[in-house]
This record gives sequence, C-alpha cells and structure tokens, in this order.
Amino acid sequence: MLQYLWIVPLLPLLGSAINGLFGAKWRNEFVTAIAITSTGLSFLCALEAVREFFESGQALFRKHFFDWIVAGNFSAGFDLQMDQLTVVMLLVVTGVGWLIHIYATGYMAHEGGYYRFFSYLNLFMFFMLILVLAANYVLLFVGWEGVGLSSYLLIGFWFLKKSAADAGKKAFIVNRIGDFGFMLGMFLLFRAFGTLDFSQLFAKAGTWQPEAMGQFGTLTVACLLLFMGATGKSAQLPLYVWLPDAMEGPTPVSALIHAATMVTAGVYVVARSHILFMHSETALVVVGTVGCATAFFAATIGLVQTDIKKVLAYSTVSQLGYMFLACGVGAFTAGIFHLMTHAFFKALLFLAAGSVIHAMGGEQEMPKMGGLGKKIKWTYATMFIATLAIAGIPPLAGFFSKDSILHAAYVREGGRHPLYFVGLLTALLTAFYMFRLIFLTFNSKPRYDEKKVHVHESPWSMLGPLVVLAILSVIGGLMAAPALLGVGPDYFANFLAPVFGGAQEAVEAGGEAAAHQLELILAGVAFGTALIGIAIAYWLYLKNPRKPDDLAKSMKPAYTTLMNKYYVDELYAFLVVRPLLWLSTNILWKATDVTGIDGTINGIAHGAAAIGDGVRHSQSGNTRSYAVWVVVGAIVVLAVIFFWPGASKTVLGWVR
Amino acid sequence: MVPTSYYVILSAILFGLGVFAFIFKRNVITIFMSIELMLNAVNLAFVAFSQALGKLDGQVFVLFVIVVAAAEAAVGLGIIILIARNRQTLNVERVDLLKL
Amino acid sequence: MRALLATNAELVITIVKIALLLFIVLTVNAYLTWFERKVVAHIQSRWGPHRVGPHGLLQPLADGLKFFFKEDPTPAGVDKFVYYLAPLLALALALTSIAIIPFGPAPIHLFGHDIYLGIAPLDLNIGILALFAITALGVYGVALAGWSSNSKYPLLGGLRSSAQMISYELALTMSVVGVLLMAGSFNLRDIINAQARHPERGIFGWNLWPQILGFLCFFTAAVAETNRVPFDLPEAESELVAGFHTEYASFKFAMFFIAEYTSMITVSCLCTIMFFGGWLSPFPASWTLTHYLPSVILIPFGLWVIFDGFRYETAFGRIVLPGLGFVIAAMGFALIVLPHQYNEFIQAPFWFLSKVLVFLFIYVWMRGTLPRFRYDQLMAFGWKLLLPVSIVNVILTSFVILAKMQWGHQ
Amino acid sequence: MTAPLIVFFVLAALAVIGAISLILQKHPIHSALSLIVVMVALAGLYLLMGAEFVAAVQIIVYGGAIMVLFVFVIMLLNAGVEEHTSLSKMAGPPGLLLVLALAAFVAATIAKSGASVQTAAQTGALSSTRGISEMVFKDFVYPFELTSFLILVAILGAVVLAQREKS
Repeated sequence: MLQYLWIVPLLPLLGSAINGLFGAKWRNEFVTAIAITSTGLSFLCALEAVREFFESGQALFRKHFFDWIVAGNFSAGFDLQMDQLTVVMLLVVTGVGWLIHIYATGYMAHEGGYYRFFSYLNLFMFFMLILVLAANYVLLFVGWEGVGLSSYLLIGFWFLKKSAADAGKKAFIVNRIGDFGFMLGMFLLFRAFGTLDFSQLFAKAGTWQPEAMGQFGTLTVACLLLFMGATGKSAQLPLYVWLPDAMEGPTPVSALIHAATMVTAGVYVVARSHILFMHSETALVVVGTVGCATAFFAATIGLVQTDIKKVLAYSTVSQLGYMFLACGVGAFTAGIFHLMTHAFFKALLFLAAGSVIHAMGGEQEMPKMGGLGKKIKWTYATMFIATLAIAGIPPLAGFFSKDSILHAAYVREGGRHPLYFVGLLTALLTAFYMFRLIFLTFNSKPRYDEKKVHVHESPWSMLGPLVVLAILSVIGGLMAAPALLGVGPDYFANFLAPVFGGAQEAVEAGGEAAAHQLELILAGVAFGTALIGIAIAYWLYLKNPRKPDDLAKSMKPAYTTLMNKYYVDELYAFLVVRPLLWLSTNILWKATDVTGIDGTINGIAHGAAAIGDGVRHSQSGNTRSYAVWVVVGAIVVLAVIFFWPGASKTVLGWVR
Repeated sequence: MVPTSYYVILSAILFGLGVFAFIFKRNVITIFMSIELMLNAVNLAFVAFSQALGKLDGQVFVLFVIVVAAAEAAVGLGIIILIARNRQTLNVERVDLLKL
Repeated sequence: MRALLATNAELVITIVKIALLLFIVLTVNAYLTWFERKVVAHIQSRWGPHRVGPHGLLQPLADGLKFFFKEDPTPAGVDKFVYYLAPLLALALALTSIAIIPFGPAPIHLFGHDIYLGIAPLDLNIGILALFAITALGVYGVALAGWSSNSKYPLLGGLRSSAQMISYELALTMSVVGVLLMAGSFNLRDIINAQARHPERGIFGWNLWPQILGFLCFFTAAVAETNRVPFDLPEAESELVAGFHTEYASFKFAMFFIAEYTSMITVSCLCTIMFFGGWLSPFPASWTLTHYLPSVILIPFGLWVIFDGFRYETAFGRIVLPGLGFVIAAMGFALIVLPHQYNEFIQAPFWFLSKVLVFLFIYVWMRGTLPRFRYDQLMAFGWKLLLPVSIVNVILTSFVILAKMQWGHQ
Repeated sequence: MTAPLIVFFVLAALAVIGAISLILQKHPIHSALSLIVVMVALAGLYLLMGAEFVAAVQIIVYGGAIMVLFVFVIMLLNAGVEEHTSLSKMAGPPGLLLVLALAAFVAATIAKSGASVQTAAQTGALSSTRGISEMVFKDFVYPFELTSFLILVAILGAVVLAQREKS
C-alpha cells in the first residue's frame, strides 16, 4: 500500500466525483454508502500504509509518481512522502474525518442537497490528504488552496442564507490574504534554494547560518511569509476574523474543517518547515508572540459569547494559538501533540454541540437552553469529558498536551516568562468559559418553552462517533504520561523524534533531574489554575445566576467591547474594505475598465470598420481587376528577384 | 540539341500571353482557357528543366499539374454552367455581384 | 537526284510508304462499303448491289465518282472555318492513327534498305498511347461538325458524340491496361512479341485468354468510339436525320465516311494486336505444314472465282472474273513454287489481315443484327458497366502478375 | 541549323500563334481550337525533349478530355461572340503594358539564370516512361493517391454543381 500511497487521497476524490455527478438522482442511502465507504476505505488504506511504513523502519518514505510541472530548472512532481509527522496528521485526518462523516449522515439526514454536502466533504478530505502527504511546497499548496475552496463551499452550504454566503466569501478572501504571503514565501524559497522539494530544500537550508534576533535575512523573511499564510489558514491574529463567522456552516463541517483538520494546516506547515524556523530567531519569536496573543485574545472574547458554536469557535482560535505558541518556543512536538488531542476533544465538543442543537431543534443560543443534562445523557456525558479534557484536567488528553506546551514555554525563555504566564491565564479563561458553556447548557434550570421544544436524544449514527471521540480524548494524552510521572520517556516525543530531532535539543536544555522536578511543579500549577477557572464558573452560573448580568452591567464598557469582539470587524471594514471598495469603484472600474480597456477595444473595432469602409471600394467585383492585381503582385515579386542580387542565385538554387 | 533557355523563354512568352488573355478576355470560359494556357506554359518550363538537369521530377510534377488541371476544369465548368444558368450571361463584367 | 535519294533515303522511303498505305487504305475502305452492303443485304436476305460490275464489284467506284461530281452546297450561317475544318480533322486523324500500326515483323530488303511494314518508327515507345492520343482528338471532328453546321440535329449529334466518346474513352484505355501490364511496354511490336513468349502454345499464348474481360470491354468501347452500331447515336438516322453530318454533302461527307471506315480498320487492327497475337499464327511454331495455308486458301478460291465467272450472265463478268480468279490462284501457286523465304515472309501479313478481316466482318454483322441503344442506356452502360469491369480487370491482372513475381514460376 | 532546331522553331511558332489567336478570336470555340493547337504543339515539343509519356498524356488528357469538356460546355451553353463594354476596351492597353513588363521580367530572370542552367548535364532522352512510373509509384506514391482523391472530389463537386435542384 505504501507504494500505492496515491490511493489514499484518490478514494475520497472518487467518492466526491461519483456523488457530485450522479448523487442528485440517487436516494440518500446510496450517497451515504459512497461517502462513508470511500472515506472509510481511505482510512483503512492509510492504516495499512502506516503499518508498512513502520515495518520498513525507514525514517522518511517518499515516492515520485509523475512529473507535474517541469519548466526550466523548476520542477514539481506529484511526490508523496510519509514520516512520523505525516503519520499523525494522516491518521487524525482520515480517522476523525471518517467519524465525522458517519456523524454527518445522521445530522444532515433531513437537509436538502444531501449529495452536494457529502461531495464537498469528500472533496475536502481529498485536498486535506494531498496537503499532509505532499512532498513539496507546490503540491502542498494545491492541498492548501483546495481545502480553502471546500471550506468556502461548505461554509456557504446554505447559500440561500445571506449570512452563510457572506461568511463563505469572508473566509475565502481572508484566506487569500494569507495565501498571498504563503506564495511569496514559496517564491522566495525557490529563489534562494532553487527547489521546493522538502528533503532537498531542508537539506540545503540546514547548512545555512542561523539568523540572530532582529536580523531579517532570507530565511527570516521566508518564514514570516509562510507564517502569514499560516495565520490566514489557522485563524491567528490578525486574520482570525473569518473563523467565528464560518460557524454558519453545518456543524459537522465546523467540527471537521474548522476545529479538527483544516485550521491546523497552518500549524502543520510551520512544524513541517521547522528547520527553516529554527534557523530564524525572529520568526520563532513572532510565531510564539502571535500565538500567545491570539490564545488570550480569543479566550477573552469567548468569555461572553452566548452562541454555543461561537464559544467553541473562539476556543478553537485560542487553542490554535496555543499550538503556535508551542511552535514559537521550538516545542514542535508539543504543538503537534496538542494538535492531535485538540482534534479529538474539539471535534467531540462540536459534534456534541451539534447534537445539542439537533436536540433543541436548531436552537443555538445558550440563554435559551439549560437543564438538558437529564434529557440527553449521552451527549451530556461525552461533552463533559471533552470539557474536562480541554480545561486541562488530568489524566485527560488536554492536560498533557497543554502542560507540555506551558512547560516548553517556561523552559525556553529562562528568567522572564511573559508567554508562560499569559498562557497560564488563558488556561484559566479556557476552563472558565468551557464550564460556563456546560452549566448554561446542561445544568441550570430550563429556560425554554417545554411545550414547543421537545428535547430528544440524537440517533446512534451521531452518538457513536461521540463515544469514540470521548474515549480518544480520555486516553489520547496518556502517551506523554510516563514522562510526567518520571517512570519512562515521553513516547510521543520519541515517536516524533526522527522528524524534530534537531528541534528538540533546544527544549531539552537544562539538567534532566531539575527539568523533571520543574515539570511536576508546572503541571500542578496548570491543574490548579484549571480548577480555579471551574470554580469561578460554578460560583457564577450555578450558585447565583443573577451575578453575571450584574457583572455585565457593572463593567459595561468592557462587556460591550468583548460582546462586539473588540470591534475588530468594524476596524477592518473601516481600514481595508471601504478604501478597497472606493478604489475598485472609481479607479479600477470607472477609469481603467470602462474608459481604458473598453475604450481601446471599441476604438480598434471602429478603426477596423472605418478602414474596411475605405478599402471596400477596391473590391469592384470585377474579376479582371482582381486579375490585374494578381499580375501586379507577380511583377513586384519578380522585380525583387531580379534587382536584388542575392535573390537570383537563390532562385537558381531552387531550380537546381 | 535545343538550348534549354529557348524552351524556358518560349514558356515565358506563352505565360505572358496567357496572363494577357486572362486580363483581356471577357468570356468566363475563355478566361478559364487562358488559365489552362498558363498552366501549359509552366509545364513546358518544368519539362525543359527536367530534361536539362537529367532528373524526372519535373515530368512527374507535370503529370500532377495535368491531373489537378483536369479536376479544376471539371469543377470550374460546373460553376460556369451554374453561372450561365442563373445569370443568363457569360460576361465576367456582368457577374460582379455576389447576390442577385 | 540519286544524291538526294542517297542522303535522305529514310525520308523518301517513308513518303513512299505513306502514299502506298493511303492508296491501300482508301481502296480497302471503298470495298469495305461494298462488303458491308453485301453482308447486310444477305443478313436481311436481299441481294445487295449487283448492277454495277459483276456482283456490284464496281459499285464503290460509282459511289466515289458520285461523291466527286455532286454539288457541294454550304448551308447559310455556318461557321465557315470550323465547318470546313471538321471533316479534314476527322479524316486526317483517322489516317494518322493507322500509320502507327505495324503489319509485319520482318523487313523487306530493297535497295540495301530494311523496309518494315508500317510507317511508325520501330522504337515508338508510346505506340498504344499515341494511338489513344489520336483517337482522343478524334472527338473534335464529330463535335465541331455538329456545332458548326448551325442546325439542331447536327448539334445534338455533336453533343451526343462528344459525351459518348469521352465516356467510352475511359473504358477503352482502362481495358487495355491489363495487356500493357502483361507486356510491360507500350510498344505494339513488344506487345505482339510478348504473346509469342511461348511459341509452342500457339493460339493459347495470346492475350485473349487471360484478358478475356479486357477484350470484351475493349471491343465494346472501341465500337462506341467509332460511332458504329449499336452505338451510332451521333448519326442516328431515325432520330437525327443523319446526326452530325446532316449538313455535309458530297466530298466533305465522303471524308467523314472514309474516316469512319478507317477507324473501323484501325480498331480491328488494335484488337488483333492487343488480344489476338497480331501477326502470330494460331498454330504452334513447330508446325511447318500450316505455312502453306495461304496457298491452300488462295488456290481454291481463285479456281472458284474462275468457275463463277464462266457461268456469269454478263460478258463483262465473263471476262473480268476469270482474270481476277486467275490472278488469285496464280498468287497461291507462286507461294508454293517460289523460294521458301517468300512464303515465310507472307505468313505474318496473311494472319494479320485475316484476323482484321474477321473483326471487320463482326462489325458488319453487328450492324446487321443489333438495335441502337437509347442515350441514357448508353451512358449507364459505359459508366456503370464497362468502366467498373475494366478496372476490376486491371486489378485482377496486376494481382496475378504480382503473385507470379512473388512465386516466380513464369 | 540542325533538324531539332527547325522542329523546335516550327512548333514554337505554332504555339505562339495559337496563343495569340486565342486572344484575338472573338468566339470561344475558336479560342478553344487555338488553345488545342497550342497544346498539340507543346506535346510535339515534349516529344522533341524525349518526354514521350508526358507528351502522350498531354494530348490524351488536355486535348482529349479537358478541351473536349470546354467545347462541350461551349456548345451546351451556346456561348456567342463576346461583347465589348467601354471598360473592357479601356482595360486593353494597361493590361498589355503589365503583361509586357511581366514577360520582360521573366525573360530577363531566365536570361540571367539560363547560362548556368545550360551548363547543367544534358542527359537528354532517358527512358522517361519507366522512370516516371517508378517515381510516381515509389517516391511520389502519397501525392499520387491524394490526386486520386482530388479527382473523386472534383467529380462529385461537378455533379452537385451542375445538377438542377429538384423543385
């Protein structure tokens, strides 16, 4: 299977094509079968491929399937590669993706455009797989753009709803800005190294001189540009604005694309090109700072959101911030670790939220829920597990990953620890708003009309994935447990060591014993903060539910600011959108297009007409006049041959 | 042996006469004939050169020219019949409109 | 005088030959008309000409005189030039075409020159092609005559003939290709010699057997080319008065007449050469006894003529016929008694002429028996039957030849 | 003045006279006849050059088929003497000038090149028929097949053109 790696992405593409082309006529059962089998098969193929990869025991497997672009000294082949990092991503994408597919069959059962939805979803799978399997930046970029496209299609799935359509457009455009940077980065890299193939490029880059803080060399600039792309795709400051709106899409989409897989592509890219980043101090600092800031910023917004999915969206943004923070402090392992665990519990959260919405018959506003815990037990249980996980309660997945990130941050910048403390604070906020969500939704007394809405548990096609994911988010982190308890190595780190080998030393600086000591302390601190957050939430939303409104009243400006997400959208609208509109209306449209281009074209047309009108008169229709012209032409030719000395020789040459 | 240039000059004269006929005559059929005359002149030149150079290509080419001329005559005369049928004239000067 | 003879002997010989051939052909033509009328008459159980001279033998002379002395009116409004040109053209071409036929293999030794029977030079590599070329031009005589005499029947005749001749020329040419393939040459002599490749086979070595299809096509097309029954539409008396030569009188008419009969002879010669082994004897070369066949035929015939003359009613006949018969019989005796090579020499022309005579008889025979085609039938026959068949014949022949080359037992 | 030269000049004179009369004749039939004269003369010239096959084909196809077609069409359409219009009278002199210029140029160009052509090997009469057949069926076989298609198309085209549309 490893030799036929291309089958893994091909299967979803086939599914997408079949559903897209014929699905319209079919009954939903067929569409479901196609979609599920294609993704499931691709998951199995991926497993088989991974098995063979480990059997072969090689550090990096890469295969060139065919030349795709060959131009001059530039060549980009359709090459797929597999190493430990790819393995993680591959399994997450296919596995979680498959689960979410199953879930979606239940969730979308009563929606129109069923086949369309699954066609898009499979298409997304295809592009995502291309992205993670690609062995060079060009192919990766194909996946990158492709997931952008499918995300656009899926956000705007209910395109009749204006908000949905706008959200799709917004996502697309904001991503364009990031992609612009990404492309520039690629060009720069090609300019510098003459190749975009990972192994060659990194091999070359490894030999370069690391660039110190504040030194803007090729690598730094390239890394920053790549990171710009990453911020676009992974919704970091300042390009995060599209992700919350993207919640207009169906919930499975939010779970798959905007929590588990696509938005982590940025992290993946940064991790993939860690060698470059390791060579540029500045870039790392920027990444770390941006990540940290995003984490905090988004968390604060998340505090006050009332839409259940919005809360999750902002939490996603902030968790992604965590991952970038990890990358920024050089702990790529921790970043990827968190990526994986986050994929589990965040997907679970979204799916559970979807289940809630399903139960509430499409209601998303938390103030109109409450007390659902008794009615929909499974959902409640699973979602509670996920919340514990994300809040960082041991021994669940989130705890270990988040802890390793914080630890890395602390260790990395010995002495002053701004990043660490902000991260810690964010952890607190996270715990708080997550439990706020839980309490508002499940525990407090019902705030909806029991007559109208009759709450019901979702079908098993939806609950099954929830359970599986819940289990995963429980055990997902245990790989790192032995290291924490000091009874063994960090298996996950060791697993990824072949990839990040170079990067890890930076983190492992400092004595082994001291490090372990410190690690335990930090873990305790993190746990503590989480508990505090939970406590606050409990006190505010269960003990005395009046309090939050009083708080909101008492500190009105802050509350409104948070409520309006710091007016960022308005800011962008003022800074970017309006000038752009003005520019395109007046300069590009009125001046350039209408006056310039159309004018030229019409002018040419009129000129041609005028000339024709003039020349027309030579066309008398009299055959013999034409004959005369022919003869004149012949005479001219002969004259040339005759008077131009060289020519007669040539004529002779022809005669010979 | 007759010098080749004699043949070639003869063919030039014939060609010129053909061209003149082509310009000067008014009857479609005659004009068509003058085209044939030009073709013949060219053929003469071909054969003359082929004989002078001792290569047969010229003669083969003449054969092709003749074949093409035959095809051309068939189609051309068909067209002429059509013209005569639709316009009741063979004078090219009266046939100077595309539409009737 | 002798000097001139010495220097351009070839020229003089050729001129003499031409004159001789002209005389012979014209005479044969004249008596061909007599022959035709007699045969047709007997086919229709009549007597035919028998007033002028014994058995009407002088009838051709009378006709000739009549042609000369008749008034020669020129219809009003004819295109003079073309009107006069047409018959000349027809006659000239017909006579030219016969100049290409070789009549015998061996030369006569005279004044130290080898004189061959036939006018064209021996190495006329495009013999048959030249013949076709001349036949092709033959159309003009008829067509122009029809057009120039400014009258509707001739015009129709002319149109018909030009269409008909073009159509059948294709079949004519295609049907010969098979023979050419077998002979590998255009030269008529080569074609005849090619049929003599197996002297022991005699008549079975002729092209007739492998090329039977070709022969049928060729003969039919040839008849059509000569505007003879059943293809005589250009001069269909019953429809077009006399077709293209309605407006022609006396000698100009005679020209057309002679041209037609000459082309008949030419075609007969061609058939003989192409398919019936030309001057080859039908018997295997090893048989020498058959060489006396000429005498064996001539002597009894002469004796019969003498006998017939004695019991003829008019005195003139009683004088002329025996004389004629005596001459014939004497020739037969001469061939026996004279030295051997004379008899040998006479073989080829004898066979050649006898075969030609057979074909001429077939011509007359057809005229006596067959009805005329309708115009559309004619065209359909030419295009839809003759041409395809002759093409098929070409393909078959070439395949067979190719196969023989391949497994080369030939 | 050898025999070939005499023959050449006679035939050349015939050809030129024929061409001139093609121009001067008023009636298409006469023009056609003069053109036939030209063609026969050219065939003679080909024979003189030892190109027997081409000569034969020239007469058979040009003289025997194409020109007959012309004559046939002229008879069919009953084309009369061509009429003059003021324009056509006017067209004469400039046309003549043009043609003279053309002929002059051609002649001059040939005169330039003629000498060197003369120096070329004068391998006169080669057995043209066999050679031509070998070239046509070996070297030029594809063009040859192409011409056969051309002929077929031409036949169909002529039929389609000349048939009266059923109404």
